[in-house]
Amino acid sequence: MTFTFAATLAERGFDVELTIAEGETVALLGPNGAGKSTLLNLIAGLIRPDSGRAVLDDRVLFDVPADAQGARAASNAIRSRWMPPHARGVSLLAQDALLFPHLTVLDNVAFGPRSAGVHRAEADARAHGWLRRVDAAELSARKPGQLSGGQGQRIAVARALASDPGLLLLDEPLAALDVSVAPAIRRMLRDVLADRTAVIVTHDVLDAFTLADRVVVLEAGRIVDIGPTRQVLDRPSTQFAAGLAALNLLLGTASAYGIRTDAGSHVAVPVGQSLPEGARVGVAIRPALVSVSATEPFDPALNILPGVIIDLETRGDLIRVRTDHLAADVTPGVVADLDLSSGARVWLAFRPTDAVAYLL
Amino acid sequence: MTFTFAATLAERGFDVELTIAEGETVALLGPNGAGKSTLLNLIAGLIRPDSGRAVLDDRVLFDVPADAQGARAASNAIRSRWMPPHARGVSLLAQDALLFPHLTVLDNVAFGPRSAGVHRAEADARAHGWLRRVDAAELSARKPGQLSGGQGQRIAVARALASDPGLLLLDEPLAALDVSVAPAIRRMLRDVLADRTAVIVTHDVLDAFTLADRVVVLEAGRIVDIGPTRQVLDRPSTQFAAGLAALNLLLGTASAYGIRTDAGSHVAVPVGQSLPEGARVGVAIRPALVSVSATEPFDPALNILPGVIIDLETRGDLIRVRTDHLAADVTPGVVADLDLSSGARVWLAFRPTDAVAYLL
Amino acid sequence: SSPTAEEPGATSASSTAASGLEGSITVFAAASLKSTFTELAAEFETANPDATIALNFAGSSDLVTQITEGAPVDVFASADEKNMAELTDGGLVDADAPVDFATNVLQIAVPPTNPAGIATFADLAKPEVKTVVCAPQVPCGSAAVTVEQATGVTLAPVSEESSVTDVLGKVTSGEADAGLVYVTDVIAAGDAVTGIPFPESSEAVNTYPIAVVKASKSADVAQAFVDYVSGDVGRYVLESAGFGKP
Amino acid sequence: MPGRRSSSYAGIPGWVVIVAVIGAAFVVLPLAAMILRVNWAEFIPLITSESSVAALLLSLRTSVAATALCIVLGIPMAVVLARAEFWGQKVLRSLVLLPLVLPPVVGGIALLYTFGRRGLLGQSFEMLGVTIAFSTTAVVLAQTFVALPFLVLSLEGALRTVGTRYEAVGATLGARPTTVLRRITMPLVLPALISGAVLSFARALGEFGATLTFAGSLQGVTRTLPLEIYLQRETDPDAAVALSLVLVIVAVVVVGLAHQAGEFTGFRRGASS
Amino acid sequence: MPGRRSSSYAGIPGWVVIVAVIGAAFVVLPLAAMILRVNWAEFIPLITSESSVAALLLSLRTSVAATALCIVLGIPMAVVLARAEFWGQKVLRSLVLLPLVLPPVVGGIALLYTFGRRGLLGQSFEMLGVTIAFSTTAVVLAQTFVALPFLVLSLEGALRTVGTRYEAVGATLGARPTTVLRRITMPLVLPALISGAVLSFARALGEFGATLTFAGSLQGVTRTLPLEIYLQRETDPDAAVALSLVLVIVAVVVVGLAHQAGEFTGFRRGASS
Ligand SMILES: Nc1ncnc2c1ncn2[C@@H]1O[C@H](COP(=O)(O)OP(=O)(O)OP(=O)(O)O)[C@@H](O)[C@H]1O
Ligand SMILES: Nc1ncnc2c1ncn2[C@@H]1O[C@H](COP(=O)(O)OP(=O)(O)OP(=O)(O)O)[C@@H](O)[C@H]1O
Ligand SMILES: [Mg+2]
Ligand SMILES: [Mg+2]
Repeated sequence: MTFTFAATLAERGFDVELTIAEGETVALLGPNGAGKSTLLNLIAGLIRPDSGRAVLDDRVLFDVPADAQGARAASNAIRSRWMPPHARGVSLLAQDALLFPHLTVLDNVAFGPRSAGVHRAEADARAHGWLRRVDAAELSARKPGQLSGGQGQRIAVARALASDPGLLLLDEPLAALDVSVAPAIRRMLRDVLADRTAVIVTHDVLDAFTLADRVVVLEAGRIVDIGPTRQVLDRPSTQFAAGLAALNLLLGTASAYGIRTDAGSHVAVPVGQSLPEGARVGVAIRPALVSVSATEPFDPALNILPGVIIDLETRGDLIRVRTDHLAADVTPGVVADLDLSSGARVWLAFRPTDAVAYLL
Repeated sequence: MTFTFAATLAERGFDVELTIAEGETVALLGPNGAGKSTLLNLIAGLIRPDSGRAVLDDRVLFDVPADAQGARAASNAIRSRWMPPHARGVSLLAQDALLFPHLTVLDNVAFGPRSAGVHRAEADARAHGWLRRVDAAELSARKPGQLSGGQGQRIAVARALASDPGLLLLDEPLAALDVSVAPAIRRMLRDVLADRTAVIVTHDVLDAFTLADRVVVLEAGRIVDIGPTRQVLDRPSTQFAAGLAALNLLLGTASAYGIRTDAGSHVAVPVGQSLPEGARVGVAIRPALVSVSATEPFDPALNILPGVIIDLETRGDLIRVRTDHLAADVTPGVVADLDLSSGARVWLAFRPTDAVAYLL
Repeated sequence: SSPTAEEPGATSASSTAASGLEGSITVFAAASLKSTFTELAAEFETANPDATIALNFAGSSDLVTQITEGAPVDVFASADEKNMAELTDGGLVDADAPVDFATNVLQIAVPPTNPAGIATFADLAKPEVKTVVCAPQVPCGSAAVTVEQATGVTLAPVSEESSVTDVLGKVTSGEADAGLVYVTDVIAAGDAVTGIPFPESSEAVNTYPIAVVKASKSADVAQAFVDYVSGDVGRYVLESAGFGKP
Repeated sequence: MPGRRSSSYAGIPGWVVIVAVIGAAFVVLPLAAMILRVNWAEFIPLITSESSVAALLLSLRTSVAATALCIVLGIPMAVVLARAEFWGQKVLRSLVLLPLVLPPVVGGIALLYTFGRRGLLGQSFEMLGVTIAFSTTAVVLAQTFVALPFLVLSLEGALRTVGTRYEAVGATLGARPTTVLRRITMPLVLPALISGAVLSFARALGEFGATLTFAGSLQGVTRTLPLEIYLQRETDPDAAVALSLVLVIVAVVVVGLAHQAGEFTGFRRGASS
Repeated sequence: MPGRRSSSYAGIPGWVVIVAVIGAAFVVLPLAAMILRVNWAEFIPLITSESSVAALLLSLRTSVAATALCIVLGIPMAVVLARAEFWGQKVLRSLVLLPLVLPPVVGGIALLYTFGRRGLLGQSFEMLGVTIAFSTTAVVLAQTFVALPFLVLSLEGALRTVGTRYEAVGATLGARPTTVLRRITMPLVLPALISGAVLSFARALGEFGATLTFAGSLQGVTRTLPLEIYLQRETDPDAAVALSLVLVIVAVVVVGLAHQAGEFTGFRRGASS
């Protein structure tokens, strides 16, 4: 199931081109309002693009020439094609669970198979199987109105999977799940998605790592980064991707002695790394490898940058100190010793060898 | 605003008693279907308990004697009291955003103030302020139908806060938010909740650490753990809480030589820790401090437990190896060297000094 | 509709104007009297400038119900004696007050083309003829029954309508081949139907009584109107609409 | 999701209850006044008379048939009006209201002009040997004509209110439009469909003017209960009122049963969704 | 949330369109047949005659008043029926349907029994010096009586369909029941309220039997257009049909305007929620 897609939607500033190989799972990342749901809805056929074309295998899902709207009025020369949602072989798990309120949980899950013409008994059996896989077998006789938020989300996942589509679209499938079931369902999804063409929207980098072969980062309706999961997340090219991967990212230009960041600082990079002078580069550093001090340390072996603390965030037994440039994970002891608090000026230091520099 | 609450609801197997001090923020944790939303809805007055009583400051929110339903028919001697939702001074951000579809974003947020009798201009000004704080000022003229999932969620947060309630109930307020805004909104919530009585439902331990003074863990409609955030999460008494805190938890009984786990193994605990023999104890170990080997290591200084791998999960540059008992964070190198995969039998080891043992 | 009516109207106007009638009355009249009474009322008002007449038309039995339930009414003109009798029995009208002011007889109405070739009353009983009559409960229906009994012809109507208008509607639309209605209805329908008189119709003459209602607050005007309708002008206008002498 | 469990939330302002009571009184008092006037001694013989029973049975038969016809024609009309977008849609929607505003008698005349022997379509029917006028079919047609708008309008409103969200989900699960209609759309608007059908049935049951004009009035064939009542009134208004009581009782029973059936499906929209 | 943006999803099966066209034809053809028979030469003088104009104006005035009364009484009734739970609710809901099933003439009699000079309440009114029957007030009451069920039932259905989720949210934000009703419930069911009002208006405009019986037929006071048409038919059925056309046109225009206004609020439920 190779899938190629290109579409624009002016109203939402959306303009994306994308190809997905057979059996590949793509994670779609991006800030709120980036256009992730829009992309899935376009593929599923729930909204029409202003222009664009999508082909799944050999079947044209839609083909709307750029000037079709004008042309349609003028002549029939340029025809736009449109395959209705039910014929696309695309299943969408939407951001809202939207379980059919009048059907039981079992009937909700069996809906897809039955619509495909599977007999009742067989469809129910399949539905039962899926319910077991999302750990919700005991809910099968309930109506959706009697479920908790997370239970409903699980049923919705089962329902989307049960329809056994050629292309599976999942919009934040694990959003409402608790820590005790999320790993099991993530595992189940990994098995299911292994040899399936799928697009999964998520805000959780763990999903991207576990489930996706490739990552697409969307911002303001456009693709800003795309590539194999590890590469995009280990060598992020946007602050958003860096944030997802919980990395500090410094953007800058390669100079003779290292890197000149956009903020104007000089940063030394690991020896041995050679970057063509003048090239755009990114430098990634893990917060755990950044140290904080109240006064400017004097150590020529370190990269030292000033910063203003925005926020202290408790994370288990470490505290993340966020500044305007870098974040650092330090122990509560350090915070207490240095008397760190929001607004304080501090110095952040890291070893050149702990940073990874790369071309953008 | 001291708040005391006790209620039962047989249909959902719900039976909870809870007291919240003035200005305190309580994080409500628990698996899907544990009864978290039920608790909030009971407090807000959207569902009626079978029996129970809740008092906010001096105002009785409800008071339903256990036999009120039978008694109501028989006589009027036992009266149940019921304050309607709008009079309670309690604001609920529900798990569904449920923005009023016919009002603009601004009017949605201004709804609370206006209902409280604030004049239009003033209410709009306040709404604008809240919209700015959730980073959604530019959306103010839109209708909810034109928002993305995360944008809607942010507006819902703003709307709940704008009504300036005596008791604030938030059901997964940060669920649909992306990594680029979540920290800012969490920060904003921390400021807002600082001196406010509030209950916040979350699946994210970070929210509990950042926002809550105290944590309540609910399972199957009952409180299974309650206490200051650090204590509950550093010394978890349930697997659920341990999972949240990303800790391994072994439950067992203190013996003369250490601890006998419920699974039957012996575990040595840090020297100096004395636990009364026969007492129920928990032992918490961080996954990063657990090592994995393919053959049984011989080192009397270590606690060594056998395990079967359930799952390998990539997390940034570590891999979490989950077994039936313990989880361990190891480097990809280790995984490759030992050729670890699901179903393999392995040995897990940790130093007694890395474990924390405590009375339950 | 008849300009010649003005001459007798004028004489009567001069005679009544002297009496200086003053006040407004409400006249309840059977729906079949609509055009005649509208005309008569207008002329009465011309003749008596200080008198005004409000007209209320409906089926006679409707009007009786309304009067029984206390409708403000001064004059009641019924399409049959039975309904008037209900008011006299109920004491709403003095027993000797009603005056018969017109009569009406049945006629066969057929579509202008007369597709069934009707010529006599007996033709109506032919099985292939679709005949419509009034139900026996209403005056035109009881008249039809009377005629049937007198002639020994038994009709098998396709429908027993509840009013003449409905019978006429079936005939004008061509739905029925023939219907039994009043002469006045045939005349009022103009070209839409052709009337076929039949001698047996004299067996069932329908009489229209009119009376002042007891509760009338302008009894003098009311009585004047009753006299006017049953007088020369009334007679003339009614006769031009096809009504017979009482 | 508060609504899901908010079955106990129902904040009704006090003044609303007061006005509602006044409104209910306005409808119920005339009924009470009617009942007070019934001469019960005459009541039983009256309603068990041959003509009354025949009229009642005819009324029930034809009203049920008309309701069925309304459902068959009305559901597609409502779906098209609510879901499709086409030129002239608004005009069409207004036109569908017509039978409501047309005095029933005029509606009957219009039907005569259409299906009558010399009507627009009637002439063709006549050639096929089908005569509609003066038959029970005509009664059903007349009742359907006046009752159809009720079903169409209440269903269309409900279709617009539920929106297309669930239908869209169904389509992405591979359900063809017909399946979506049958398994999602219709169950979702079932309460509205039932009230629409009830409205239609009630209107058909009470239909009088159009039937009289279009179908005539012959005992056992076209004389429905309202026509019988009208005739009764000519001789005895109080008897007519008493007979109307039968109509009222029939309506209340049927309506009650329909709503019972609606709730028996075990699905109450208010509580879920 | 696919529905939110699924304005382009509307899968209508082909057969549905075909049946819908048949249904539409069933309603529209009689109208066409009517128009074909209109004698246009007589039309203008007919409709501009003094009595026709008086009747039309009276009809408009009273129908508007009746619709307003329906809204005032009907909204609370619908809210109580949809939201409250009380003993006898089902019976009450069936009773509200009554005016629909009662032949209008009988309805008129029932109103006379209630508000007539010798009626249940009429006697008390009489003592206060208020006479209702045979006045324009009576026309409005008769129209309200027959039109009220339409508003109540279509609104009640919509209220049940939207559920109480948003109302509950409103309450937790501190809005009193009246505020919730005004700012949340009513805007949410606005489309249904408009169609209910339109239905009521149409029914009031076409009302004939109850008016004739209860209010009488006095030109300029109680003789509405349908009564005028009824009287016309006594003498000239074709003129009656022509006059009905005026009624139809008025109805179509008003209905069109109402739906326009409904859409002008800029809020279309189907697309959002
Ligand atoms: N019906 C609509 N009309 C106009 N604009 C819309 C509509 N729905 C969404 N938008 C806008 O389109 C953009 C993309 O929205 P989309 O729902 O695709 O975002 P998303 O990436 O899914 O975000 P989230 O992570 O919050 O779900 C947003 O700016 C949103 O405000
Ligand atoms: N309307 C209802 N009728 C009956 N049972 C219900 C109803 N709503 C929820 N329940 C059940 O009550 C229990 C508690 O539900 P609740 O929504 O409070 O869970 P929760 O802790 O909020 O879960 P989640 O994290 O999934 O939101 C669940 O087992 C659920 O299935
Ligand atoms: Mg989205
Ligand atoms: Mg919940």
